[in-house]
Amino acid sequence: MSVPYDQVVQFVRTFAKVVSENREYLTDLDSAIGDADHGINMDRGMSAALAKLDGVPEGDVGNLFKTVGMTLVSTVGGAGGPLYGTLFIQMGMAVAGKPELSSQDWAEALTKGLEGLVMRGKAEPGDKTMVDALTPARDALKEALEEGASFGDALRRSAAAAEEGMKGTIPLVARKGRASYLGERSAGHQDPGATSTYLLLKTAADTWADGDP
Amino acid sequence: MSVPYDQVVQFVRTFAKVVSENREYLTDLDSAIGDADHGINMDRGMSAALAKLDGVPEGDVGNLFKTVGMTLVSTVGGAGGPLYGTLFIQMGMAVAGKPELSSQDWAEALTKGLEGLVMRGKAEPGDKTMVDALTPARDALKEALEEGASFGDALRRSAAAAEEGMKGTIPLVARKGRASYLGERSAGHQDPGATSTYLLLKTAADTWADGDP
Amino acid sequence: MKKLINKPEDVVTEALQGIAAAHPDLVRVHTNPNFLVRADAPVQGKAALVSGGGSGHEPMHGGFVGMGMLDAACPGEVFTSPTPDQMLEATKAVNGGAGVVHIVKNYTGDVMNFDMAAEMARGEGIEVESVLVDDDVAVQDSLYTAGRRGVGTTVLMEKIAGAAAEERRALKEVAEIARHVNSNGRSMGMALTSCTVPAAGKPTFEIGDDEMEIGIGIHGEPGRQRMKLKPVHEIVEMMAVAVVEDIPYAKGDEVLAFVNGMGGTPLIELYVVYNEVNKFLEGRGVKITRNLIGSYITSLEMAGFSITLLKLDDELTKLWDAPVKTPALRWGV
Amino acid sequence: MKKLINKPEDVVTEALQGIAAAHPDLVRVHTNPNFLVRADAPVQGKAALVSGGGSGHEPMHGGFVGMGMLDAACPGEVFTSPTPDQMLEATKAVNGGAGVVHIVKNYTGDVMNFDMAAEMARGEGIEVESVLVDDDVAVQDSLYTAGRRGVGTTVLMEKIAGAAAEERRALKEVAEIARHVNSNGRSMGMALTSCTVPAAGKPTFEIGDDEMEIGIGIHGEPGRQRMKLKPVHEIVEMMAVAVVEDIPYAKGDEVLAFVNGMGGTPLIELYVVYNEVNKFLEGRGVKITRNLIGSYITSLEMAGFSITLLKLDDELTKLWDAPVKTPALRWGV
Ligand SMILES: Nc1ncnc2c1ncn2[C@@H]1O[C@H](COP(=O)(O)OP(=O)(O)O)[C@@H](O)[C@H]1O
Ligand SMILES: Nc1ncnc2c1ncn2[C@@H]1O[C@H](COP(=O)(O)OP(=O)(O)O)[C@@H](O)[C@H]1O
Ligand SMILES: [Mg+2]
Ligand SMILES: [Mg+2]
Ligand SMILES: [Mg+2]
Ligand SMILES: [Mg+2]
Repeated sequence: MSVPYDQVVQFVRTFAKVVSENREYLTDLDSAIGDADHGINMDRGMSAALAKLDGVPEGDVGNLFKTVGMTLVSTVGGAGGPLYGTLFIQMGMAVAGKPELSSQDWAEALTKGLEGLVMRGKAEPGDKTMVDALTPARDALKEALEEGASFGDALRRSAAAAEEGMKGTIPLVARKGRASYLGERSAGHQDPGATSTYLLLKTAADTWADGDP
Repeated sequence: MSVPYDQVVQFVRTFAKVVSENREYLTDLDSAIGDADHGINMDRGMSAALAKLDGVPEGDVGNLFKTVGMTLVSTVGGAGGPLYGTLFIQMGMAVAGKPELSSQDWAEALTKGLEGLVMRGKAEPGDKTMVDALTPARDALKEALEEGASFGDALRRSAAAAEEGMKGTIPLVARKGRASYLGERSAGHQDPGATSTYLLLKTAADTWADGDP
Repeated sequence: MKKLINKPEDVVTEALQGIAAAHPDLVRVHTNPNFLVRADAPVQGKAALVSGGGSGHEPMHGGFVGMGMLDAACPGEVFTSPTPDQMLEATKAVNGGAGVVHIVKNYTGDVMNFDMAAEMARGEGIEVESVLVDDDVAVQDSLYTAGRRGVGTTVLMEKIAGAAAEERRALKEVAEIARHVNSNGRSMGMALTSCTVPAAGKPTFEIGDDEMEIGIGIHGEPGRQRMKLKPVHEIVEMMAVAVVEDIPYAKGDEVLAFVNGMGGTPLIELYVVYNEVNKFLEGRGVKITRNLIGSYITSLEMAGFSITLLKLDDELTKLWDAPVKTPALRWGV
Repeated sequence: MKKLINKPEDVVTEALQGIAAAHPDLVRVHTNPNFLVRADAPVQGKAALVSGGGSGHEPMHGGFVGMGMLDAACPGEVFTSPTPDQMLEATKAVNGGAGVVHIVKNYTGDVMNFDMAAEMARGEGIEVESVLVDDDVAVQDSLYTAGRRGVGTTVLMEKIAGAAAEERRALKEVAEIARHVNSNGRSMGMALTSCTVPAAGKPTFEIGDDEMEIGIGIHGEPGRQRMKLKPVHEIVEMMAVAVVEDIPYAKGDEVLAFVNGMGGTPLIELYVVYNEVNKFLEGRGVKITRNLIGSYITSLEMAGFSITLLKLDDELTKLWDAPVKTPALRWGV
């Protein structure tokens, strides 16, 4: 099963809605170990992306992701802007020209996106960042597909892995980003970026997995 | 009965102690309709006066009062400094050279002190100031003495009149000093200066009236 | 009480020591009694300017001592007028033979203490001119009150009269110019929070999380009116109307607009306020040709602001633009 | 939340409009994307300085645009690094043919956004030198963290490198001087209160009435350590020891001492702090030959302060003294 173009658009729309609904939650998380803006930033960026959607010519998933990414770069700022921007831009490059998204395309998109993210931010797993949600999510997706799971099932396992990775950031001492200034005091708090990344993977599962049990 | 010199010194010492004990109370009153410093100011001034006492050559009540007054002028500042300073300096002028204080001397001292205060501050009774405690106190003292009351009795009636005058400031709308900026909002609060003036008259009664029932 | 201090009773002295250590090129600090004079005082043949008032309004007045502004400042205890002997000693220290102007904010305490000082100085043969600042439109003027308070216009007066004195204008002329500033200046203030007098240890007034005080002075006194917090454009409108209709300022007038922070308000908010003031005056055809934005006459850590408008003419503008070199205001040199 | 604003989302834009209205003689404001340039930009043949960062630190950086300091500043949302397109447009607007220095505070977001902007600018043929500020000794330096934050030294770097550029020194030399400032400057901050990001609507952290945060940054982030409030001489000692022992500053060294208010701290307290800093350094034989006291790099309405020491040499002193004319710093002109 492949996800048709309009379902990819729907994924972007839903992610924007989810971010907006979690604006305060993400910001509260960022208050504890950062500077209280992650939800505000992501919401500003995804609102801007939403406003751009109608102008995007239909039928090219890669172009859609790139547009989202570029919009994030130019509207978010902070760490989130370049990181999510790079993630979406690289995802877009990975699936350039594709009219729909196969499970392999999505696996490839996440892989390239993660690579771009790591190149930009130089974070490793365990540093208490977005990477801690995205890495296991990508791994779980690939593993599920290798085991022959349906795309829907793979998406659900990917989201579950992201959630686990997100929760796994709680005990960690941050070594990247603003939270690292706190040293030991950063332990005991869930990373805001890992949380928004989990929401991204969860949105993908919620939007795309339904028709494919 | 006349009050001997050392009892006048005792009066000054006790007033300093009373002011110090009421420092927070007077300041709280000043918070409500002024700038939260009346107790602090008076305490600073009376502490300085206390420190000067040992250096004052004995035996001249007028000189004692003048020293207190000049110390208040140069250490209190605000409205309290010139007003209490003038009060004490004028009281001192009224009893210049006296080795002790007769009831008539005290009546004269309060009269001259009040005159000086009014000349300096231009307040009339009813303006919600020190004058509202001092005027009835002086009047009550004179009246008692004219009626042939003992000095002790006259002092007690004077303090009682000051207390009534002080309480009478509560409903008044201030027309002088900082509280006047509040307009109608100054009503319902007791005037800090009238309160410290009552404490002065009460201290005189408490210190001098005992031996003269 | 959260303050960066040692003991409450030492705040004023230690801040003075800090100023003395920081700006020996600009000011000399005298203690006991406390006053500051410009480093080159007395300036022979120049009318000298002495101001003073309670502490807690920094940089006013100590930060305004120096070339082109004040010759001396007398800091009292926090929110308490200084004493006559401070003023007298300062007056003597800066008198360069051409007399001394006392700039006095209209508060009972300040007026009485400066009066006593002026009497004493005259007794010692020094010519003294007293100039009163009473620009606060929040206080309804009336014969039956202490009159209007002196607030924001004080800063502008000290700068402008200071420039006139620097030009070696005669004492009476400097005093006249200062009075002209007073009659052309009007202010109003507001507060979001109270402030805490160090020695008192607790806030002067309580105020709700959604309330503000309008028509506040600079001593943490309650204002004329408490109301629910509003968007700043409404607050500015309310205050600016009271200010502009007092003189009134008319279409075509040129003004200096002074947006002043109360001590706890950050600059970003003052620029938001200035933006509203600017729009408001544009709407009335009043032209801002000079401005001053920052915390120059404060109430300890109070959050809030005041607006001062000074109607300008060519002379006032020229004197405002003249060089000034003090710890807190500096340009042209 | 008590702020002098209209809507939280409009704060940055309206403050920019306020700056534009207030200082047309000094700066021009561009919106969409947001940046400020000095009124005479681009200055032909001069290396240009571009800085930027989240808003909420006013007057940094917009208040430092003008002759002798920055050519452009890019304000992000509150506490959020600006975006690459702001930086790119600002870079293009001020490039006078001699290249552009980017002054970047060491935060993940700032670094990444400026990196992207520099790549793009180079792609358009503009020579760009990036200079990092990472002077906050509260952050234990380590290969395993994002490194030290850029705080107070930023202000001094912008002034000093700005003076070098004004002298028409070459791009690389201006960048070298800026890096020299960074290696000679160290800072540490503390907070008495939190601050509230307008869009968040509530304080970033909770703190008790008798507590303080030591080792705070400039974004309302919690610091390294929370402790009971102490007299300021103990606080200064604690912070100054950490600062002076980092380089270390030695007996006989001359330094610029910068006592900075966090936005909600009144000047009277900053002078009390300065007095302690001065005594502390005297005790160590370190000589303060220049100083800066005021709220120049702030965290909205946070109460607190930071200490920055910059080891001076003749060249740095000369460049510090050189004329500057910006909304927030002005002397010599
Ligand atoms: N170097 C990095 N690599 C990957 N993710 C990072 C890095 N630095 C920070 N992050 C992520 O960014 C999140 C914070 O984003 P945001 O609050 O929008 O930016 P800022 O820290 O600039 O305020 C963190 O929770 C973390 O997950
Ligand atoms: N003109 C005046 N005449 C007499 N008393 C006055 C006058 N103005 C003020 N007062 C008294 O002074 C008191 C306030 O004194 P204080 O707080 O020490 O000075 P300040 O108002 O300068 O802070 C008032 O409560 C009032 O009783
Ligand atoms: Mg953040
Ligand atoms: Mg008072
Ligand atoms: Mg007072
Ligand atoms: Mg941020």
